[in-house]
Amino acid sequence: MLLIPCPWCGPRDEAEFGYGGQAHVPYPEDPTALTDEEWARYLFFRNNPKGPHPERWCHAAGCRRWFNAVRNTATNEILAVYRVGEPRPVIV
Amino acid sequence: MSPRTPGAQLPEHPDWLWRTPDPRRSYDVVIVGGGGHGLATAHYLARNHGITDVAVLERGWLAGGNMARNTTIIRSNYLWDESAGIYEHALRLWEGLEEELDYPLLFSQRGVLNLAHSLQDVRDSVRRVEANRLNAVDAQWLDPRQVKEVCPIVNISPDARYPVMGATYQPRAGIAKHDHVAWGLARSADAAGIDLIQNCEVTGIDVTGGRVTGVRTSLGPIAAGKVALCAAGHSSVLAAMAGFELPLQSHPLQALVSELLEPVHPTVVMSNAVHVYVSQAHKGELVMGAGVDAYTAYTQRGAFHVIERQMAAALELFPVFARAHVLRTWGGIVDVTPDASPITGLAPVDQLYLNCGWGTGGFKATPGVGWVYAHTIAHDDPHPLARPFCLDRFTTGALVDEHGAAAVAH
Amino acid sequence: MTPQPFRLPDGGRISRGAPLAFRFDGVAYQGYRGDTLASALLAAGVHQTSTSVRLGRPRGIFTAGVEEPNAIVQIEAPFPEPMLPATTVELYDGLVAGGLPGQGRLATEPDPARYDARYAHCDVLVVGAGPAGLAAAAAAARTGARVILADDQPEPGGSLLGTAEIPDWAAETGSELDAASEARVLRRTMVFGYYDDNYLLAAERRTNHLGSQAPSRLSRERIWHIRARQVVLATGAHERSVAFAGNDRPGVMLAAAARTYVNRYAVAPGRRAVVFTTGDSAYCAALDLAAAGVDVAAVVDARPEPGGAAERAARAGIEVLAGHAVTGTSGEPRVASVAVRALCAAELTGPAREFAADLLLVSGGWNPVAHLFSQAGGQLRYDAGLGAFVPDGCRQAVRVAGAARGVFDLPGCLADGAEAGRRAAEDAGFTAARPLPPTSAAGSAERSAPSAHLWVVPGPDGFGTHFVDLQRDVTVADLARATGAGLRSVEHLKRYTTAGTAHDQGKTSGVLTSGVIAQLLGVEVAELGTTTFRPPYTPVSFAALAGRNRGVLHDPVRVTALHDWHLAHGARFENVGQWHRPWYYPRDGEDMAAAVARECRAAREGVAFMDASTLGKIDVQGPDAGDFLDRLYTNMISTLRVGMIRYGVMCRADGMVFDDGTVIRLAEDRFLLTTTTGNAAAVLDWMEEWLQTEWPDLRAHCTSVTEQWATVALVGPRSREVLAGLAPQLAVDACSFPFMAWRETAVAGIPARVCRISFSGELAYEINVLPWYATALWEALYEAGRPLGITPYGTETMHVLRAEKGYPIVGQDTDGTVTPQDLGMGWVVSKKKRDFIGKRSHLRADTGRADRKQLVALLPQDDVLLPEGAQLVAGDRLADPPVPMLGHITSSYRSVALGRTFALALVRSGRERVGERLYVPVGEELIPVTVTGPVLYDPEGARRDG
Amino acid sequence: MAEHIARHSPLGGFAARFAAATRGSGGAVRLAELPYPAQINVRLDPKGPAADAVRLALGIALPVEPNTAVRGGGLAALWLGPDEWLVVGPAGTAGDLESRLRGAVGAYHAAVTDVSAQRSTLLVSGPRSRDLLSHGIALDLHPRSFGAGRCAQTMLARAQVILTARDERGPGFWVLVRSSFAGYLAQWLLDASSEYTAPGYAAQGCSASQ
Ligand SMILES: Cc1cc2nc3c(=O)[nH]c(=O)nc-3n(C[C@H](O)[C@H](O)[C@H](O)COP(=O)(O)OP(=O)(O)OC[C@H]3O[C@@H](n4cnc5c(N)ncnc54)[C@H](O)[C@@H]3O)c2cc1C
Ligand SMILES: NC(=O)c1ccc[n+]([C@@H]2O[C@H](COP(=O)([O-])OP(=O)(O)OC[C@H]3O[C@@H](n4cnc5c(N)ncnc54)[C@H](O)[C@@H]3O)[C@@H](O)[C@H]2O)c1
Ligand SMILES: Cc1cc2nc3c(=O)[nH]c(=O)nc-3n(C[C@H](O)[C@H](O)[C@H](O)COP(=O)(O)O)c2cc1C
Ligand SMILES: [Zn+2]
Repeated sequence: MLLIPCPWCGPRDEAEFGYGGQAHVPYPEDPTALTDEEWARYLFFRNNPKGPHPERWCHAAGCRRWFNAVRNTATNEILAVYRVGEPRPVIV
Repeated sequence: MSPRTPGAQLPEHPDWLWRTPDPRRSYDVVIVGGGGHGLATAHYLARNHGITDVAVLERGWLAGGNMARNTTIIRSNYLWDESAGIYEHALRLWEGLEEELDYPLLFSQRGVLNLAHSLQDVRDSVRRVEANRLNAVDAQWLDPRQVKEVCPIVNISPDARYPVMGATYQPRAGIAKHDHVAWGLARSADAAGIDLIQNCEVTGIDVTGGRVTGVRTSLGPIAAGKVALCAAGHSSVLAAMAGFELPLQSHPLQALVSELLEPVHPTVVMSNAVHVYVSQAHKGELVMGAGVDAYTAYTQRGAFHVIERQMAAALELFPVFARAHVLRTWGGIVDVTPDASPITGLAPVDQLYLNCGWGTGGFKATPGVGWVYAHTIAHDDPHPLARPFCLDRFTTGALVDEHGAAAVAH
Repeated sequence: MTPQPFRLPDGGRISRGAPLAFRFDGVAYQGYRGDTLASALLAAGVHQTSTSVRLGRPRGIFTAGVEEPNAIVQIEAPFPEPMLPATTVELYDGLVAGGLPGQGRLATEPDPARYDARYAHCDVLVVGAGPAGLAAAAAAARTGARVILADDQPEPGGSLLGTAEIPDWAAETGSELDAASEARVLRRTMVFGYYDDNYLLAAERRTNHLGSQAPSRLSRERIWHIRARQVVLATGAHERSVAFAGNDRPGVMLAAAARTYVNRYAVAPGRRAVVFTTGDSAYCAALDLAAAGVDVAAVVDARPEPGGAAERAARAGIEVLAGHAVTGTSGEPRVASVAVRALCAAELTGPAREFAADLLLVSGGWNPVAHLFSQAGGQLRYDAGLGAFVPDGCRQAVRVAGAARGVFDLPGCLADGAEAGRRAAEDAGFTAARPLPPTSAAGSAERSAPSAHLWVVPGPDGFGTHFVDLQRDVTVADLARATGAGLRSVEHLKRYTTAGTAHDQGKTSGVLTSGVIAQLLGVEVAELGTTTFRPPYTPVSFAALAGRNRGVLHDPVRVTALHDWHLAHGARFENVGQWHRPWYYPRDGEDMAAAVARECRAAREGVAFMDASTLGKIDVQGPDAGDFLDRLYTNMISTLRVGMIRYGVMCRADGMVFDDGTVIRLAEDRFLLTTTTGNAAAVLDWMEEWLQTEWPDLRAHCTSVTEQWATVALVGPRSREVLAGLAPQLAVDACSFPFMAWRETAVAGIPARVCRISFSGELAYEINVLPWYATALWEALYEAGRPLGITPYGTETMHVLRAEKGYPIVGQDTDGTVTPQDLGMGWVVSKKKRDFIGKRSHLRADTGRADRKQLVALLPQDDVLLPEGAQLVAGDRLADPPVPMLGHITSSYRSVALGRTFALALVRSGRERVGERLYVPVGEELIPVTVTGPVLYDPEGARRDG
Repeated sequence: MAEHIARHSPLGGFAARFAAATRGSGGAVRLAELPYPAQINVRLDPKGPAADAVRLALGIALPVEPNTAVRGGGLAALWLGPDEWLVVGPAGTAGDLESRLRGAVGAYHAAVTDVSAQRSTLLVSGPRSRDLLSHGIALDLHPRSFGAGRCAQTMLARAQVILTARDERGPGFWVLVRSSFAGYLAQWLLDASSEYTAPGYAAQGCSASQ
């Protein structure tokens, strides 16, 4: 049970959160302008790194806010959390 | 002196399994990943295609990934024709595999029940049964009373929170002993002259002019005419080495066993709605699994609340399990695709081949995958059964969506 | 009742005033409160508890704790429980148990006990209440930190409980912690899992030791979910054995265990003992046994030069054989004699000596209990000096203290524990203000000699009875066979031989196995490592993990405000998501078909009503609400006029139908949407996700109001009459209150929002009121409609009514692979909007195909009721498999209105096939069906206005 | 408007069992429903003018510190999210409260929604109330971290709840739960409270930990 620091509520149990996958995948400005390949990438292809991964979470059973976290997928260590719209922190 | 318990032991493994060779500088075919799929591919490359200048590179101990961790359910009662095609092919191979490998695989066709708990479950189940029959996959719809006949300990009380409204039943489905399967395939590949190289992690894939030329490993570079990926949960990591991405997410999937118990559970029961699946292995332990942990991870372990939920679900279905004990829990890393169907075929790089995305359900496919993938590698052309499972489908939209109606995908 | 021939006349931590009767393998015995089943059996002279799983060899009590590999028992009464180590079963009156040769047995009756769970938080969690743990907990608690001390024993003291003199401070420290307001001592509580972010799981045995006296309202076991800022693991060490011939006979016992039986339980585990050791600690056992009157024939010490301890033993008159090893045992079934030879550089030399003995104590060294540390992600390191794996680094906030870290002397453990506790508290932000407690129990100045690391004693003939894993019956010969098969990894050896996979998970055998394998392969133990430590540390019952999430509490049952009425009126219920919804309302003697036919008839010919409160409802407010909804729905929402309602469909980005419902415009900047029952939460989440992550600039807010409104659908040609009677202020004629309009008014005096929506094709209304008044409204409708035969109806009738009109149900007629166009609802997909979610996917090659599956209706020949889910094929004869399938039936009913059966189906190129004949395989038959357009009832829509 | 119409609260049927559990525990825990409080969901930008307008209209500020509640003038404003609050008032005042709030925010972008019936309110108090809730709430309820003035949205067993610490002395909480889950939660609490109503507990020599 991870302890995930919601940027508003502070640390809460993983069970209160929804997972939203890779962060910073904007909805395309004009989907019709995309090729089928580009659209397929938007729909189905998400990074799946072993290591630090910027990803989205929603504090679903709490404040219902979406936010971003950088988590090391090899250790589950959460290296940073930041609010939507804030830049991705540099992790050394 | 009390009598010995029947069943609490397994047949012996053979006296000889495989060599521990040093890697050579070059092979015709390098298979990355020494799990069930990699080993079956090696076995069928040799057996069906006479290709033996092959190395299987395994980062850890042979078949120590998902092959060592799965709940061993084998069935072929998938909804879509494409899936039924490849899984039924595998099931037919299972039916002859003990003989083919001359190894006791404890392949036990004890049947699999997929329980339905809502009216929609019932519709979906009947749909799958009817599709299976037309695809020559043995399948039946059972009412709750018949479910009870197959598995007397299932709670079919209408007062249950999610009562059992019936089940699909595939009598030819069942379980096999995972390690025996892997080792049988490994022994056969080794005997054919294929090098099984352990503690050899692939750390890079060399691509020149759009064509793969070899791999770099923790034991040094190895040249290869063809490279076949079989890395299950780590497929994305390997694809990244070759410069492309896959529509995969790697999640922990947990399983557990109880202590050894006298036989109580004669079949395999899976339930999508209350989310648990259980069988009793040959030694007597109950083997159970649940759903994937929600987030991606490469940790080979998951969170405990998933297990707690699973236990609550198990007791709804099997009240007699109350005082059984969880002996050991563990996790594997499964690579899940958007449509819950595998990806197998050609990669975007020449002479590189893809077999991944089997997610939570690839053990049952092991011999089928080996057969089909070896063909794909040997002919540089996807086997007909593999064609629907190409990477392209995510672009065209021709998905093989097994989420909706296929019950839990194990 | 049998006497207790091996009970010592005095001493021990048992209550001699509280005798307890129990039965084992059919024989009646007596023990005392404070005994374990194992100690009580030993007191009665019972060593052998069962036979082994594979070889059927007699096996006896081997340890005094959780690490027990042999004495696994089946509890029969008060309630069957499989596979418990007799060494961990606290004795209670009326216990009935038996030895197990391998497989346990489950009860056939439901378990009457309760189980529960608790969450707890602390600054410092200390696991283990031995000297190290007690010192750690006390040091931490004295800083004011919140401390939890968990130990699996009934009382604190740890391994000290097994020694002759237990310092008072053990109990005192326990009481001090009990009394401290911020500390909690959890007794009988096993910490069994250590997960990410210092989340630990523990199982507390609360009433089991009370047997049939256990109060039924208390949970029998409790799972603690502990989130600790800092953790101190003071879990001690397990003694291990040595592989020699016949090391599995009853009467062979770990040395510290024998010592524990003498001191803690006042039981002599035998009359005459030989002690075989590789280190100093077994001498304490030898001396304690001797002091208790056991004849100690010899101490066989593998070390050529044992230290001061040996001198002390010799002074006490015990023969010490330095540089010797035990080479075998004999006796049937119990040890009767022990063979000993000199051992020099791993070779046996010199003549064999035989000692008559009924007890052989073994000490092959100590394995720090590093299980939890390893589970936490900690690394283990092989310490060649200790001959064991010890904790190294860990990412989590954890410290290890005492024997668990390889500190094996008492003063060392106390100091180590106190230091770990203090530093843990400091790291949690507290200051160690008060001085540390004086470390008691002065260490002896005795010259100690380092332990030897002896894994296998050779011979005499082969290694077939040199056991490493007693429970899985794995011998050195088995390991040799596995290495001979080519295996190199401990993981493979484990799986080839099954060593370490039994109930005890190799607690006493794991390191020994690694040591033997290393020797077989000629590699270092360090290089070989261990197999993986996995939760749980000791087995946990399924029921405890399920806690109170069982039966009605398994998953919340959601009900509407009208639930009691439905119950009182005989409704049969259907599970829809977590909701219980009325399915149909059978009257006396009616079956489902009859009830549904009656309900349908009422809706089509008179008036009927249904509780539709479970529909999801979302209030969307803000100047950009219309724009926002335009992006979510496939059709245009922003053009809807205030006072009006529109049906809408949402797709996922992949273009497949996700949900449908109505949108009503409450005000210029305010909409109220409904969603399907099952998707309410998913739709709200979906909307929030887009708003928050993609379009934060849109000024719109969503609020769930699902339970704010009870919704009653009033349906049928005579519904207007009923409504008019109850809503005198409402102009109900079709002109004033047209289809897809809504009005606010009072219905039966209750403020209500009435919508003219129809999901049946009939004149219909949806009346929304606060749920507090739902029953009043419902009863008023029932009363007012009675002269017209108003009939409550359930979900089944609702499904029939809508299917007759060809209205699809998301989740029944769709399965995540269906576009709105496939459903024949191209009209709901806007061509004007630049974009909406899913639009781009409708342009993909596959979604544009003409031969996709499309929703159509089927008219079966001969009025057959087709099974839902049945498949469709082309010819009137089945081809050889695989038979090409054209689609499947999604809905199928007998229709009163149509006077026949019909079905909806998704059929390949379905719309082109209208008029075609297809076939449905049902059992051995092929039922012919005719494909038609999906709207079978009132295709002109004439009935909508009544 | 509908005063003469019979009202039913979702937990009305549990009153007797709550009372019995309260009695049975000898006052260790107290369970009761608080029926029909007015509840208005408010969403606005806390930095914008609407927030000021609400403060003036209510006489209390909407708290900006996460997971806190502000009380005054018979009202409580609970923080639900960075732009979301639940304003709770006495039973029967929902209409008035809603129009006050709507009037206050006027033309500013804000959402004001009456949700009085959306959730039911349970009182869980008494010296063991913290223990009782800790069977199902993962939050740290220790007064150091969840004292007066705190509120949180979280899970209680398998239901989502809004939890508020009461201001009064002595431990006590309000638990707000979606009305459709109220019956489940009531059953759960009654089941869990059996631990605190069991006779002869200490005398049996069980460990003191509850
Ligand atoms: C808990 C659990 C339960 C399951 N239950 C079932 C079930 O009941 N039925 C069923 O059909 N399926 C089940 N599965 C799924 C099934 O186990 C997998 O789909 C299948 O094993 C995957 O194929 P594999 O055997 O080749 O994978 P693996 O055994 O995981 O093989 C992949 C190998 O690649 C190696 N590797 C990775 N990266 C590298 C690298 N860089 N260099 C070298 N080697 C590398 C890995 O170490 C690993 O050994 C389950 C899975 C889990 C985890
Ligand atoms: N070679 C030797 O002479 C030798 C070897 C080992 C230990 N010892 C002696 O043993 C003592 C060691 O003290 P210590 O405090 O380190 O250990 P300990 O063995 O005295 O105490 C450990 C306690 O932790 C409990 N425990 C272990 N795992 C647990 C878990 N997961 N959950 C709950 N409880 C758990 C055990 O039941 C035990 O009560 C010292 O007195 C030392 O001298 C001596
Ligand atoms: C079908 C099956 C049965 C198993 N039975 C046992 C068992 O009886 N005892 C045991 O200790 N482990 C058993 N295991 C679990 C393995 O010990 C081990 O946990 C698993 O292979 C994962 O490896 P790891 O825990 O070493 O990472 C079983 C695993 C599987 C897949
Ligand atoms: Zn939050």
